[in-house]
Amino acid sequence: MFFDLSLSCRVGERAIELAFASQARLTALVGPSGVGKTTVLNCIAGLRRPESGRVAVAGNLLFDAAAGVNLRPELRRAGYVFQDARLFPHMRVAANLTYGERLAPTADRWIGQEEVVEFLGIGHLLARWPATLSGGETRRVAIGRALLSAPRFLLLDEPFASLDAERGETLMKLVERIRDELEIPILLVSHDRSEVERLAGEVVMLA
Amino acid sequence: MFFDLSLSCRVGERAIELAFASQARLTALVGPSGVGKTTVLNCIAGLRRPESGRVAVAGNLLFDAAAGVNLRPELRRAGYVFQDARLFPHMRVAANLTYGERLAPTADRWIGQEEVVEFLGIGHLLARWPATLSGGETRRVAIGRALLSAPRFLLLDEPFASLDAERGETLMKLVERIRDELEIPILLVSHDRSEVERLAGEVVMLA
Amino acid sequence: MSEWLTPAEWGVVTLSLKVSLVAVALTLPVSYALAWLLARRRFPGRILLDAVVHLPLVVPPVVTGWILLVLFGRNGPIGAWLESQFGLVLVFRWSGAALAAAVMALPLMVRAMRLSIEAVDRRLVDAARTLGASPWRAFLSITLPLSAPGIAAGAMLGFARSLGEFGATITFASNIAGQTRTLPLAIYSGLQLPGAEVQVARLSLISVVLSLAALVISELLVRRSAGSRAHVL
Amino acid sequence: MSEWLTPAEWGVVTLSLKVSLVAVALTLPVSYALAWLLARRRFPGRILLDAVVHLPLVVPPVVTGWILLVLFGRNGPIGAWLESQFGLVLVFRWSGAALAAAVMALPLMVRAMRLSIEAVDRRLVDAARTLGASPWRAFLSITLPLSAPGIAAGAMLGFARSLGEFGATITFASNIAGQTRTLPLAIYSGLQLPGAEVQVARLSLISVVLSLAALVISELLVRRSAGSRAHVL
Amino acid sequence: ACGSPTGPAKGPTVLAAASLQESLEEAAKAWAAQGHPAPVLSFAGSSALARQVEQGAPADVFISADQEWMDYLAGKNLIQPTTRIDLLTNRIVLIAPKGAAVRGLDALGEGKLALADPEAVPAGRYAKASLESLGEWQGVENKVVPAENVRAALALVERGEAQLGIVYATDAKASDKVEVVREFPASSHPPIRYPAALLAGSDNPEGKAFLEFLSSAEANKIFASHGFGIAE
Ligand SMILES: Nc1ncnc2c1ncn2[C@@H]1O[C@H](COP(=O)(O)OP(=O)(O)OP(=O)(O)O)[C@@H](O)[C@H]1O
Ligand SMILES: Nc1ncnc2c1ncn2[C@@H]1O[C@H](COP(=O)(O)OP(=O)(O)OP(=O)(O)O)[C@@H](O)[C@H]1O
Ligand code: MOO
Ligand SMILES: [Mg+2]
Ligand SMILES: [Mg+2]
Repeated sequence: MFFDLSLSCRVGERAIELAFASQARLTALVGPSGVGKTTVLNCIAGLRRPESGRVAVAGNLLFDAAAGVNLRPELRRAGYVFQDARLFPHMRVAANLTYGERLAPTADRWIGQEEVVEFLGIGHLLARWPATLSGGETRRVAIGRALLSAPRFLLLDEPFASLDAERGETLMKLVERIRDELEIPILLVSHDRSEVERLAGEVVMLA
Repeated sequence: MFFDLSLSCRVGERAIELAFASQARLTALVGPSGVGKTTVLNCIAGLRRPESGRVAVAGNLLFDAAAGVNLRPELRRAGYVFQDARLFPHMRVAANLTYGERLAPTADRWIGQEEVVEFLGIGHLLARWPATLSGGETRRVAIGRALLSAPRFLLLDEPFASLDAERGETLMKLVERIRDELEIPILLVSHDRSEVERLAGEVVMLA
Repeated sequence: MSEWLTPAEWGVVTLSLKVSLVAVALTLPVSYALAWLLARRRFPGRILLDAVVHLPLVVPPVVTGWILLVLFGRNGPIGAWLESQFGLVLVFRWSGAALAAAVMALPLMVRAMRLSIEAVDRRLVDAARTLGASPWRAFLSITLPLSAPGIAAGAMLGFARSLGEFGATITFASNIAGQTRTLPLAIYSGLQLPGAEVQVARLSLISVVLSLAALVISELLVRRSAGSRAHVL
Repeated sequence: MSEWLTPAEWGVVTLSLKVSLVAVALTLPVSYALAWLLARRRFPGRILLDAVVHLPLVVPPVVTGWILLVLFGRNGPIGAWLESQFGLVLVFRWSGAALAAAVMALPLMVRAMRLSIEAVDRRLVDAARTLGASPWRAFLSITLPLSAPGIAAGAMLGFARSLGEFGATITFASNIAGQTRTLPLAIYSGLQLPGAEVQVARLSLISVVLSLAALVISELLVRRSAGSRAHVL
Repeated sequence: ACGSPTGPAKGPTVLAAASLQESLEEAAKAWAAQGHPAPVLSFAGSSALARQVEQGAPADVFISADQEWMDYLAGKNLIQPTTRIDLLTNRIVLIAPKGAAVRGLDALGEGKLALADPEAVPAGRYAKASLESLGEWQGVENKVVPAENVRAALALVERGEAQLGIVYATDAKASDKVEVVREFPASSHPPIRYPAALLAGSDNPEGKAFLEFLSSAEANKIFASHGFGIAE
């Protein structure tokens, strides 16, 4: 079981309920805008505490309301690409990329800086401040930062939005490789049907 | 001529050069990430001054370096949907929507609040603070705010990103209507090939 | 409250409040304008202006009071002009005490406001402009409200500083009961007399209570607009 | 510079600098911690803490000095303890002047820092946490550097305030040449001498020049990290 | 305590009323010229100094501008009573800016009378007492502008912000921008005397020696040159 979760969560007036256990390494989470997809990712990453339920990823129990388990975010080791990129504005691109890498145990790293930089085509941006990046450049750096933190699983919130077709294709290939060769479980939020069809072994509908 | 521009502009080390005259009411501006699409929109909206060139939209001269013409942004009447939504954080959704509307001459308005709210499905969000909106909700409010400012032309920077298929479809129909019935010129930045093919009468490639 | 205070104390308290409130009200627009200039404009002499704004902080209050006396006294250039033009005399009047308090509060207010203005995202101002707002309107509807935390903090700091102002006031406006004897001046008088500790303690306590009240009010005001304060994509 | 100043003036300047720099250095971590508590935590007594922090601003400096004397004097509870434990005497020493300046600078520093901490986007801290940073590390690498404008502004305000501090210093640490006679006290002494206007003006000018220098340095420091200051999607 | 300025080789620490600054610094110089260690002088208002003594400030000699603060310390056994002497005397005078037209209280009109704060500062209290005993207080009471200290009152007259002022004769003498227009009879107010004493906590023998020097002929000459009277 790669993702095994059941959780309920209130935001404002909306009650979000979701339970699924996914056998597929890459699971897509889909649903209309505002239905609660980002909220679910936040719950899995440990940034929001569900009212009740249980979250396990790749056999690791991250949260269990009944058992009183609630791992702190830094111990969950999620590679979270936020819908809003959240680059650190006071660090250059290079420092943003290595932020998580330097905090991760060397043994856990499964991808190197050079490879990430090449795949994402951000070599010329390393000395830049985030404020000077274009929308797509920002997104790519955010993806790189998450991959380099040696995560045990990935949470991708619309990672391909605002990337051009070519760049999107390269990235999708990278995601496929991560899924297949590295066996890293991935939860992908996407609105693009073709993307979901191509990548996802299982599709979870939130409504 | 709906869009008639030739401009050159330096950002950082990159020099952006673009000249086109478009007969189509909806022109798509495409090109890889970081090539300068957003920069071009900023030049047209008057938020950035090109080094040289000329910008005319729907017969109105907005900028002419040689003639010393440089209309201020508030006089250009662009309906600009920013790549980053830029909602005003200290105003509720309703106030964000009416911000431009209240500044526009009544005679110029071509769409009403109710219609916009219905089309975008944001009626339940009117009393909310922007900080509580989801990614797609934020985007929709930003679109509504631009439409309601009674613009003479639209600049849409990836407006459909992070919208679900159904919502995207509704919006695309709205854009088609604006294009055809209201004859408002539209410049659309998009990475989605099908979107571009469906909507654009002309495609300008920036490289 | 008037039962707990002697009439003299009551007079001192109302005078102090009047002086401090007028000082803050006077300084608020001036210091906001200065804060905006320092935050948003680059012009020759900017650092000099910044330094001048800081002066009342660096120079001992008594010297500030003395400079005010030289400038705004009836024989001073500004003071003589004010008197001949408007019949306005500041020395030895409560208005002079308010001027002294305002000058001393200025640097604190400017700095707080400047920090908040610098934190306002200019891209929001750009957005307002494309929506049809003139620079002035964009300022009023975007920059000004978004820098509200700095305005509140500045007003609070300025009010507290005004309530506590002593040296410039006694030097410029003197220590006249009912006219310029604010709380700190009354406290000073008490401190000069052996055995007046109880009186000094009472007056100090009143100062503390007043500033506590101001603090609670300013916190409530800020909290009322808290929904708007969070960050947005 | 030493050519333009008399040896006595030179002594006053170096003492003032020592006192102010030590005061700011002492207060910096304390006020940042207070600012962080007030900005980020909700706890019972928070407004009370806020009020206590503002006290040195509201209460006249002479009273603050007097309270320091009662607490940190050789007969005071803290002063007696410091002396018996560490042989540390503050009254009549430059260290006492530094303590007085630090206390007076505290509220200004806390407010500036608090404004900047409140302006830090918490979502960035969240992002750091998912990347493996402990709360402490996320604080050090995100909140702390992003609140640098407030730290710089606070340090500048605190330094200026320390340079100008008079009332608490003369009351608590006294007015001893070479030990506690900082610039404002020297100016005060000068004001006691009729005909010493030139001397007072010279000393005041020195204060102004020192704070101008501090201002330029702080502006340069802030500008050096300006690339990082802009807003990001 | 270690490093305290009360070691045997150190000069005594002297707390003195701010108005004594000029003359006492001169006296200290003369004393040091005789081969004594230079005293450490601290000048502030008498009230602040007395409170510092009360809180255990490590000092040897206290010279107050009035009797009250000395009495206060005496009442707390903080001075050595046998060493208490009246060191200096002073007079109060009415001053006006040099050459000004207004030269008497009856001519004050809408003008102001600058005093050191009559509720707080000794010089002001003497002035008020004098005017009261002369029956002139009521006429000027609401024209009084109380200043922080006597020098600030002097400055108000120098600047012409106040048309008249009452200050010590020593202050009037030191300023060349004002002139004395009237002297108040010594009988109209309590005697103006500056008491001095060794503090109870003093363990520096130089303190006693300095105090004795201040009554010497040499010191008297210095004080007299600044306009002080010498107390018998
Ligand atoms: N503080 C809040 N108060 C009220 N409602 C909130 C708050 N925060 C979030 N919501 C609502 O919770 C719902 C779920 O938000 P979430 O961001 O998880 O949506 P999403 O599925 O990721 O949407 P999108 O595809 O648009 O990003 C939205 O309707 C949002 O408006
Ligand atoms: N201040 C700056 N300094 C240096 N380079 C900059 C600066 N601002 C923008 N750029 C660069 O200018 C180029 C154009 O940016 P722009 O935002 O117009 O790209 P875009 O075509 O909109 O890209 P995207 O599709 O990713 O949004 C980018 O390469 C960007 O990195
Ligand atoms: O020297 Mo005093 O204490 O100002 O009269
Ligand atoms: Mg979302
Ligand atoms: Mg772009």
